[in-house]
Amino acid sequence: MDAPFLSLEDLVAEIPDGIMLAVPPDYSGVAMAATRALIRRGVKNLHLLAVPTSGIQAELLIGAGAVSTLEAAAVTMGELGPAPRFTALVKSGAFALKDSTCPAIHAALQAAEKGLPFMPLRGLIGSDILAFRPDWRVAENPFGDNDPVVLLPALRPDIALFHAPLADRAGNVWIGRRRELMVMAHAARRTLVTVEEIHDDDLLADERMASGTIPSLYIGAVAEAPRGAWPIGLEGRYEADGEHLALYVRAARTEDGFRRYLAEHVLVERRAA
Amino acid sequence: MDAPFLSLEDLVAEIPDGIMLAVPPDYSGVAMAATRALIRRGVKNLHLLAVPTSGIQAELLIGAGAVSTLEAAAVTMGELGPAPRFTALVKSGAFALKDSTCPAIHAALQAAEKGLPFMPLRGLIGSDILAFRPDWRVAENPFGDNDPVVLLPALRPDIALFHAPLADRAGNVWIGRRRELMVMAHAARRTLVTVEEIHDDDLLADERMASGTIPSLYIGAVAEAPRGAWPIGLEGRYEADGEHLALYVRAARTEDGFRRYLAEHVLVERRAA
Amino acid sequence: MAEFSHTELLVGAVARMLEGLRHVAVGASSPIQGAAALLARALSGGRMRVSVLGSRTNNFFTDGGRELFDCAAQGRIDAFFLGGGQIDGQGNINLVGIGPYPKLDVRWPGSFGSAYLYFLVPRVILFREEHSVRTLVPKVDFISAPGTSAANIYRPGGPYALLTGKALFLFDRALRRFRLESVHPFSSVEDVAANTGFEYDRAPDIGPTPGPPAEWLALLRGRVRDEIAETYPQFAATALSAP
Amino acid sequence: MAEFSHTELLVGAVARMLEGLRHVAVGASSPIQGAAALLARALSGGRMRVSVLGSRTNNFFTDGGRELFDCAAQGRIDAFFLGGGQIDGQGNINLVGIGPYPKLDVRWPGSFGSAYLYFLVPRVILFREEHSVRTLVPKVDFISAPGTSAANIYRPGGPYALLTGKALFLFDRALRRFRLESVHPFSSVEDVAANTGFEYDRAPDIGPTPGPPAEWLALLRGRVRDEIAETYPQFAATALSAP
Repeated sequence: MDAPFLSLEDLVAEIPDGIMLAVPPDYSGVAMAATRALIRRGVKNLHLLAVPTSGIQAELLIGAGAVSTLEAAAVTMGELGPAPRFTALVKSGAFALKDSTCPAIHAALQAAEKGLPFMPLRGLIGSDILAFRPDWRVAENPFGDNDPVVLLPALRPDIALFHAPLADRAGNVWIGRRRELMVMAHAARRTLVTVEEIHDDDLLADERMASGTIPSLYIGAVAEAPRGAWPIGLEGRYEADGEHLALYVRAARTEDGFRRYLAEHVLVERRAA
Repeated sequence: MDAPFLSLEDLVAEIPDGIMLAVPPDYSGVAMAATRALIRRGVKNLHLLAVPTSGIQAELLIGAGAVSTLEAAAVTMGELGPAPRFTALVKSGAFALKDSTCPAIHAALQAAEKGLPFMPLRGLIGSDILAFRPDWRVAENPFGDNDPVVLLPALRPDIALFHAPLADRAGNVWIGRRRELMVMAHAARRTLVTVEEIHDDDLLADERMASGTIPSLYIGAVAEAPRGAWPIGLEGRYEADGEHLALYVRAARTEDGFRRYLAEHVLVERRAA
Repeated sequence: MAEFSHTELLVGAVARMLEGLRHVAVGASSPIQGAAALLARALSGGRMRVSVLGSRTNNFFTDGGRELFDCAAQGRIDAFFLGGGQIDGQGNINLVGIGPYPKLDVRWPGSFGSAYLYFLVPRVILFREEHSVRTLVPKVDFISAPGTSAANIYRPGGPYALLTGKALFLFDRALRRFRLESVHPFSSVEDVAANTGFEYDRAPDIGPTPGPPAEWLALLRGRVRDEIAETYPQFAATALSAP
Repeated sequence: MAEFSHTELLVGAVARMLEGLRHVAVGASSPIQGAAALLARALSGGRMRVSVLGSRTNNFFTDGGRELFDCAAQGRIDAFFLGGGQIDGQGNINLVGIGPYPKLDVRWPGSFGSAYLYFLVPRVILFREEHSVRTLVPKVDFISAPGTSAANIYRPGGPYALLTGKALFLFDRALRRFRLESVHPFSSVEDVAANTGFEYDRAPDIGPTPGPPAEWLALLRGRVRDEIAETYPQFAATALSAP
């Protein structure tokens, strides 16, 4: 049973309000075209899980009022400085923030991937990250002697959403080295993917491609979206559009500026530059 | 710092007596040429960890008296039936056997890969596998309600030994889809690899190859060993030598027959057919 | 009625139990189960996915040896097959050996993934061709994996049926017992009773195990034979040809 | 004495602390640390490995986002770099914000992997160019990662040094305090004292932070500049050129 191919609009129609949505970091393949479509469809109340960090994708969703809970190890515009809507709105309490740390998010997703209720993790003890996470536990290592270790409950996203270079006609998705996308697909109940292009050959038939491929078993639906990560880059394909990202950061310093950006670049469907 | 290239004899000289040695299953890339060299060098007292099963490799090491502890989910000659030396010697108590189950071995190696003291695992409760493993624990899931779960201590092999299709000149090793080899290399203190051939280009420079490559950081040393998995096959390269394996099974039915096999096929160095 | 071999009967009986499932996985050294899964896939009109371990073209796993187990734990495998040197009336299976552990009288290869997959795959079909008081015992000597668990044990999976060379039993998880459903040609209710070492219930309407219909046989001897030949060439050549 | 820029001084000071290590990892947005690691590698005669996150040619990880953390936990990363909006005298770092959490007065991006790597990498070098009472505080408002831990906490790693735009401190894990080791050109012991918000010890022989020798400068402005340009082209073009 292959993954169905959908239009971008039909793909984001599969993302209901109120779900836990997992998204990858900027270096990994961010489904920005789908994110804009999702904001156009007026998505609300997302529990947004950054795996483990996010940038303009979290910015747009937060600024558009689509996020009720954000879980992340960081939200940043990288070299362009702080993420303006995140920074402004987290202080207003517009959404609940679960501050985390990168390996905790990876570990909790792996717990879901393995059908485990929890995963242990070293580190963290004595940090305020841990102090402000009542959902985490500290337990004794039963194989040790007075050796406390943190236990993290599994994070099972309802939907994982990302952008990849290739999918074949059966819905197998090539991610190369970006294995965090595979963990996300294994851990989530459903995975929606946009891709740069459709690959005519079976990705699993070529051993070199197969080793970097998520089998279609884990893929709920695919939409073709050329330059679908824009204005973020896609490794091996195109660089980030630094000029546009700088334009965003300037605009989003104020609520009004953000609204204008949204009206001009998100709410009106337009082809990526 | 690249992994050094050694001769087969120098490679196995790096495997001391008495260590925990992790080896892969027959479908994954078994370093049989190295195993014969290891028996020739007279290795003793191994804690052999099959990840998670083994065949003729465990047979030869057990029969040669090199194994003091065996941990495995199964030892089998596949369609050829029971593994004769394993079956005969396990009853004699010639070595200690830790009966396990495939996912427990994978999970305990992942605990070592993550530097964790233990990993939880579902299943197992009520089995005699668990009843005869005093090194495993049953604990309450702290996120559940009367929900016991098994905790497995990490398995950190001293050395992982396997055979792969390719290594490049820097000692990066291509394993394709055989990711259990990557977990072994991450989990073990040291990894020794034999390869079919040396690849002149940088495996990490080609994104298609990189996604199936273990970086040389994890590789202690590499030896070139064409047909190094013989008489087992190597996926995409050559099939198992069924005739030779059948010859082995017939010979190894008796201790004397096994000794003759050892003298003829192992103790005298010979080129693989 | 179409003519079919004993093997084809067994393949058909397994395939019937896979109808409507989304994903069936087949372990190593399991040609009959593999052929049955591929037959069920052929009959599903593309709705069923089959993973045959040891196959290249019918095995899509790309995350190493752990993926089968992770995939099962995610709830993405609907059916799997297990066997056992001994199987008892509570559905316990023994893949380790006969006698007092660890100094066994007879030693088998080991438990493989059974101690895990039996808990996690909803529909585990036990297959053991030898139907005798030696294999179907009152109580296994070693529990590789238990047939049932206490109510508080996490266990979405467990035994669904036991298929032997003589008969088909379904497992009742509430009663924790097998129930004889049908008997294969050349056996009988009495033959089954004489060769079964454990107690079991009897369905009110025990009939003959139905053979594969002509359409199934055509698929089995054509497309499925070609597909399974990649992994089990000898089986395909000898067991799946018109008689 | 060779002439060098302030940036080259900092790169040299970091590189000196990496001598003899086997594997140094560098996080995102860290051009000075990246250049220092690549310089140390150039000086090691091929014995040091460097992983620069965000680089293609100097990043060999093939197991996804978790690999950096797993690799550190395996003991395969000898040194890493962290920073902090606030750093206090016990080595605690704060990457989250100023004010009472969660309703902060100032919010920063977040803790990234600090709450883990600070525990597991033996030699963590803190780098914060701004040296002021605003950044070097008596007590951080939020502990992203603590500088020290109780004796029973598993912690092979921790702070090794703190390098700022004015000075170099080493961290004494037994005393749980920083010790001023050297002061950069254009600053002074008094300047450091006036701009440091936490108490610290003083080495008996506080001298000027030594600049990079001529051989290092040649490498920095040649091979290392070319290597770092892949990840930080602007930094390579502006900061690593002969004055």
